[in-house]
Amino acid sequence: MGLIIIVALVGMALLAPVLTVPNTPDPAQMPRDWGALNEPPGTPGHPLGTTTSGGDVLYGLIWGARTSLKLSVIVVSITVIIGTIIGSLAGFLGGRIDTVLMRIVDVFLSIPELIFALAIAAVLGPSLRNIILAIAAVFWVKYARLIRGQIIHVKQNEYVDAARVIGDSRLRIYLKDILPNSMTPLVVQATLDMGHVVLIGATLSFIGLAEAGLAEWGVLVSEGQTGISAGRWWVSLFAGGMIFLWSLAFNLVGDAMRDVLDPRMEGR
Amino acid sequence: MQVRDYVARRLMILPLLIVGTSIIVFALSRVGGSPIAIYLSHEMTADEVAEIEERYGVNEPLPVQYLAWAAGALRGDLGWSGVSSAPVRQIFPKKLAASAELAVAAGLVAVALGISLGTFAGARRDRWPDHFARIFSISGASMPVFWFGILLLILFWVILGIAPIGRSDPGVFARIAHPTGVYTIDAILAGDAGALWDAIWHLILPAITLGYGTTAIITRMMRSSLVEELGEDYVDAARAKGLPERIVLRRHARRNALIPTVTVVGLSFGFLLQGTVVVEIIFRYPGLGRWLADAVLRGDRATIMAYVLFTSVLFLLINLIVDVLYAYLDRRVVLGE
Amino acid sequence: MTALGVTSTAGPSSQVADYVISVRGVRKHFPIKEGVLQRVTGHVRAVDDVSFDVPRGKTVGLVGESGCGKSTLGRVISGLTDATEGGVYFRLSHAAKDRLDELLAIPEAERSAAEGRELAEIDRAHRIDALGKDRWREYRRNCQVVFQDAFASLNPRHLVKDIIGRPLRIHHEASGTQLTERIVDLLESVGLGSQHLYRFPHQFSGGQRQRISIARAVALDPEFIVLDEPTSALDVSVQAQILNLLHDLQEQRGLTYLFISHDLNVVEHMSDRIIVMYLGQIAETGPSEQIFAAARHPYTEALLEANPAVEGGARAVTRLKGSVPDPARPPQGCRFHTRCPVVTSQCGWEVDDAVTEAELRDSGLDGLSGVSRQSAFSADLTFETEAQAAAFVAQLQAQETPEPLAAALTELRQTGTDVSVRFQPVVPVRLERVGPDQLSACLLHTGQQPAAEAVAR
Amino acid sequence: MSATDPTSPASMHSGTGPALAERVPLVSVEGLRVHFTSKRGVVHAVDGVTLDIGDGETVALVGETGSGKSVTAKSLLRLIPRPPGVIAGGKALFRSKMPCPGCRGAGCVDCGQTGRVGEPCTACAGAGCGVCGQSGRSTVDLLTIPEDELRDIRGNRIAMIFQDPGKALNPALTIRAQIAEVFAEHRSDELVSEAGLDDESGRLLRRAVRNRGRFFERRLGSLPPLRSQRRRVDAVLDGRIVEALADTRIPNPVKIMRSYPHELSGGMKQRVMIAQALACDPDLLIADEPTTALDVTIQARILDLIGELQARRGTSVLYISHDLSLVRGIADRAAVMYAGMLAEVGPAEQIFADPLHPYTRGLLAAIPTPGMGRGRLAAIEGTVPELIDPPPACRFHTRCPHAATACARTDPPLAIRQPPDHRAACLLYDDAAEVGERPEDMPDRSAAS
Repeated sequence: MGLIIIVALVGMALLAPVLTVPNTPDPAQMPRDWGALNEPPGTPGHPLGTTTSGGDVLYGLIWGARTSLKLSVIVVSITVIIGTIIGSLAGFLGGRIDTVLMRIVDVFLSIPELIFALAIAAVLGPSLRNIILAIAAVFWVKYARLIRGQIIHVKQNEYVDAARVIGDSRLRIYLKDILPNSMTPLVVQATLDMGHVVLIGATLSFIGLAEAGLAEWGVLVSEGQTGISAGRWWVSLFAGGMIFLWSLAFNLVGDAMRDVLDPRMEGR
Repeated sequence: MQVRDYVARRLMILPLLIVGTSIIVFALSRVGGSPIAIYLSHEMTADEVAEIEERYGVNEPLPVQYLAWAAGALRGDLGWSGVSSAPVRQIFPKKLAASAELAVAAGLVAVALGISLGTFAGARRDRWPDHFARIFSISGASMPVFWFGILLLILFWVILGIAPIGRSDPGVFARIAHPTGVYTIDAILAGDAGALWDAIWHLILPAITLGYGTTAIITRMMRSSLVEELGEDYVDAARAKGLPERIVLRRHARRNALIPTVTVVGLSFGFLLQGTVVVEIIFRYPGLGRWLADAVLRGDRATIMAYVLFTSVLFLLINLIVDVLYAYLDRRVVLGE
Repeated sequence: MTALGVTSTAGPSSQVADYVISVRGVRKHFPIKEGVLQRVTGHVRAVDDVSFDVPRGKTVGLVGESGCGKSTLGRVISGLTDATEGGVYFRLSHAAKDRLDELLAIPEAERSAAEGRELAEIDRAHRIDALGKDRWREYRRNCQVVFQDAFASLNPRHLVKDIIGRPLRIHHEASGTQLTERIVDLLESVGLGSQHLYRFPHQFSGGQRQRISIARAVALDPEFIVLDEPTSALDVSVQAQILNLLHDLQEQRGLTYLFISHDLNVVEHMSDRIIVMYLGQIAETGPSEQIFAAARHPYTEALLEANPAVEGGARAVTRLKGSVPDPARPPQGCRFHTRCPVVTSQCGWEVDDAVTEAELRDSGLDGLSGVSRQSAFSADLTFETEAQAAAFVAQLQAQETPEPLAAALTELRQTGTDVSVRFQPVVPVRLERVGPDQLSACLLHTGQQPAAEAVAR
Repeated sequence: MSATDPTSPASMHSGTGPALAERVPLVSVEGLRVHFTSKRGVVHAVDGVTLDIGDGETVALVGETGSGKSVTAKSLLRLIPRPPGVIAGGKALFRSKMPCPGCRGAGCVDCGQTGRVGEPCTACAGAGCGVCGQSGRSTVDLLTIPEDELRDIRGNRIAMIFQDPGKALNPALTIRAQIAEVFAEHRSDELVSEAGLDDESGRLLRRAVRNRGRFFERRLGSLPPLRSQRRRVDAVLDGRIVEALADTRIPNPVKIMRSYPHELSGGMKQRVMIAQALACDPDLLIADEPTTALDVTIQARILDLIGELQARRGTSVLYISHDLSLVRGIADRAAVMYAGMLAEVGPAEQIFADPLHPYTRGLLAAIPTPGMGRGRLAAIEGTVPELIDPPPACRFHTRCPHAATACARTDPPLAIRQPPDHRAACLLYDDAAEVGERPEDMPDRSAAS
């Protein structure tokens, strides 16, 4: 179920240039049709209607998927890599390095994530790139902590002792025994975050931290919001629905993965 | 470790964390542009700019600037709020009262609803209440808060035309005094039932919007920890004593399942805080969140810094309380790193 | 394979190695951290001054209840944990062992420079935590471990082929098709076959997993294997299969075993010598038939009596009371004295015992508000009321108080709300020879007279 | 059932009429089947177990991991998790006892000093009828009675102790609270009357004591008039709890009562479990590997304790264990389970001295014993078969040294091989004709003597 939605949405993102005529010069910007403002769905040429500034909703939704894919893939891959490196250093080496790194992590975790990302993005100025930077700056901490905990846990397994007994080196034990066995919850978390990142990104752009007119779902919801009192519900509804679908799909898959991979659930 | 030692240790680390957080906040104000940009304009001469720089001390070395700022923050001087055209310390309490009212209302409902729904679902594992709770919690976790708010608005305001916007009816607002700034409490103090109803009426939709995600998280946690506890031997032992299922659930399983849920309740406070930003935008609710959103759009760094600093310290304190509570509740827990 | 084994063991230190492992004065203390600053406030003395030898080709059994330190000792010997004090020596000859004991018997302060150098030399050649890189590698090849939980000791993400092939690859013993052949040989030697090469550990039963662990342990043709409760997690019928396998491998390859277990029957079946541990120390050691036929230490006797046997016979009447004391504060004198059925007044009674005794009664310790302790044998207790202090004294003077405890009390005096408790100081008992090749640490049969020397402490 | 079906195993015990009612077993398990659904098919965890437990008797149910011994025990109290477990068939008849009318529970000649006698059947007042299977004793089928009747039996007439006392005690409740539950659930009337309270105010209190109170009732209980009475009940309850703990030789029960499980040692926790189980003087104690998690010296004392308390109270014990060597010392009768079925049942001494089933023989030979010296043990080769939809066959034939063609296709009956009641399920002792096999396919008897 979740997987089907993911395939559909990602397919839509990848095929965006085929499904629509890309806007020039920047296809990530919605094309403006100044002759058709606030058109309801079903208008010829604008099957899902237009925004207050004449943006085509369908184009926004399709290219918004591309934006979301870009956002989530970049943020998740950067944060997983940084988090794994820092968490490994702390968990595997332990001692003072661990204490210092974990205090830094604690400081980062003491600021609620959306507010932190919001503040960073605000300081950097409104753009998608800055949103990506801001979310990445906040998210790596979670992975660092997760990986560290996992490594400390996995390190106690007897197969690590067994590898020491046959005389393997510390680095190889880390690479062959500890890290691979620590990754499962990280993979689950990364999957969940593919959805979560888009949710936060959309919130930031909803508040107004993306470029105006960007083909992005949060921007669309924000643009549509002003027309709600006038009964123009479609822009916000469709765009918000896409965010919901995207995030729901990754949550479903992440949850299913957790159930399958969680050793505690074995035999239940 | 004893619970007492653990608490003492946490209290010792707390100032460290607060200082760390304040450094981050300070760093934020110095990244990507001058902190005084909001006071400058194109017409100013270099001398005028230099004078402003001098006045705000921005040509000093960064550590000195930090110390000056931190000392000010300790005294309660959080700078000048550009968006409100007033000192931050003056505006802050009013906004805080508004947001606190909203967040507490949402939080209470979320905790009560989440725990009961989670218990109900966990006790009926793999039957329809469980499936319902799963759909409820997964969609709650995936729901963009702003979209959910808009959906409610479309339904209750646009279609049914019954939901209010803002924080209170202007007439009612003028009728009573507002000593606390928390309108429900103000209404009770004034003994005005109409005003109380008005305050609650304006709270309902924003609180539901804000609380949904949190309810979903608590439901999910409660459900899974209850399922886990129900698989423990002591639950079978309780059944083997002849206790009715209701008491096995209430006295044994739920009590232990609540322990891990406590941590989530603490964390979810962060969700509530950050959720106020969008909820207040959508419902035109004049609280901290909307203030922050305005500040963000206008590049008003003093306001942003004050807000981030305040929420982080609050968040730290709440998590401290939760951890201590957890340590106290869970007698099995091995305290320490 | 055997040929390879010979070349690998042919180092200068192995020519006359009569003892594969010699443990000398090993202690392993784990710090207990407490308080706000996590200061070290005490130590759990998991292993506390243990010495013994493991002769080549023999099996030494290490037996004791949970928490006696047997597994920690196994980890120290296999080099997985560093000892806090003392040393583990690898491949000593008779002569070297005797010389080492002579040198170690000299207190460090009185050692001459030459003796110190000689000791350092032995350390460099034999002591596992002082070995050079090559020697250490050789030790690593020759000392292997089989763990209790075969599931936890096999990496769940590795194929059987990789698990068993790993030691061979690390030590550059084989590669390519030759490696696969070696692995198949090993699998066959533990009763599995080439059909199992490409499977994951979770696809096997408990017994088969333990076979895989054993195959990995013998892959490098080691001299010595630490078997840490290898069959505790297995059912009886499978346990017998594994014990037989271990037995066969020992005969084929001339292995030396250290067999750690809590199961007396299994240890007796497997071992030439048995070491009985209690609270981090050796209570008794000797040839296994002798331990079973003529145990001398009361703890060994109690263990044997509690040991259920299929072979019928009346069940013993004497039972140990209480449970194992906290290893962070082991009892004075003989560590077993708190539970010993034949305890005397000389065995190490101390203030803690008096307090524990009173605690067992319904109101013996009510109102205890302060303790000022001069030594383990002497303290003043303060109670809230005089009546409570009197109750404490009365409890200790009551009939139920064990007679040896009462007899060991040199002073029990109440002044107001204070009670001063004094016992005669006693030193720990030592292992003494009680028969040919049998050592036991008990006052009763060794005739140690501790009272006089104790004053010096 | 005994009168109508003379081949039923229970008939050996039950005699023929009410006159022999005292010899009727306390529990008769007949053809118990418990299945678990799994992705790969239905697992026949227990596949037709028939077993009697007599009054005051200790029966040991022995088997290796996965043999179904724990499932058998748990299904007697219907503690099998459902789903995935399901009780697929069979009966578990339970004939509860009551205080001896002759001595009011003090112990006399009539009741053999145990103070308890069988409860007469309510339908026929002990004359013997269809309801009680002609036994004359009140009989219920534990597998089918309504949930609330079963609850009256659980903890009261049948109690259970678990393998790991660390897990079977609720970590969040004090020892007092956990033992109090048993008394409150089953002895609330006694508690209220012992506290000297009349029926009127007692009714509400009883509900409060049993935790049945609605919200407002609970508030009411904390108000002055009821509060003092409640305190009196609590004092009586405390007395009972201390007594129960003291019975298990726990030193300083008052202090133990106030502690939490994690503050006690393993042996102490198991004593608490025993105190809790025996609190209501049950007729049957199910002990599911009660000493497996404990050290030998502690184990020995726990076994002594169970034995002693059992002898004093005339309780029957169903002792589940994987350890044959343990069983010999404590059990009157032993039942050996293999792969969901009983392989052999009989007097414990006889099973150890003269085991009949090849599996029992193999097990006994596989245990190293003092004095047997070094060398190889007689291990049973191979592994336990899968229990997913098993075909009719001896479950042990894949590992049996005597296995013959017939063993792979015929289910051997659990018949008496050595009178009076030593049974074994093995074709070695059957006539080819009786089981419908050709003689040449039967296992070779001469090899097995």
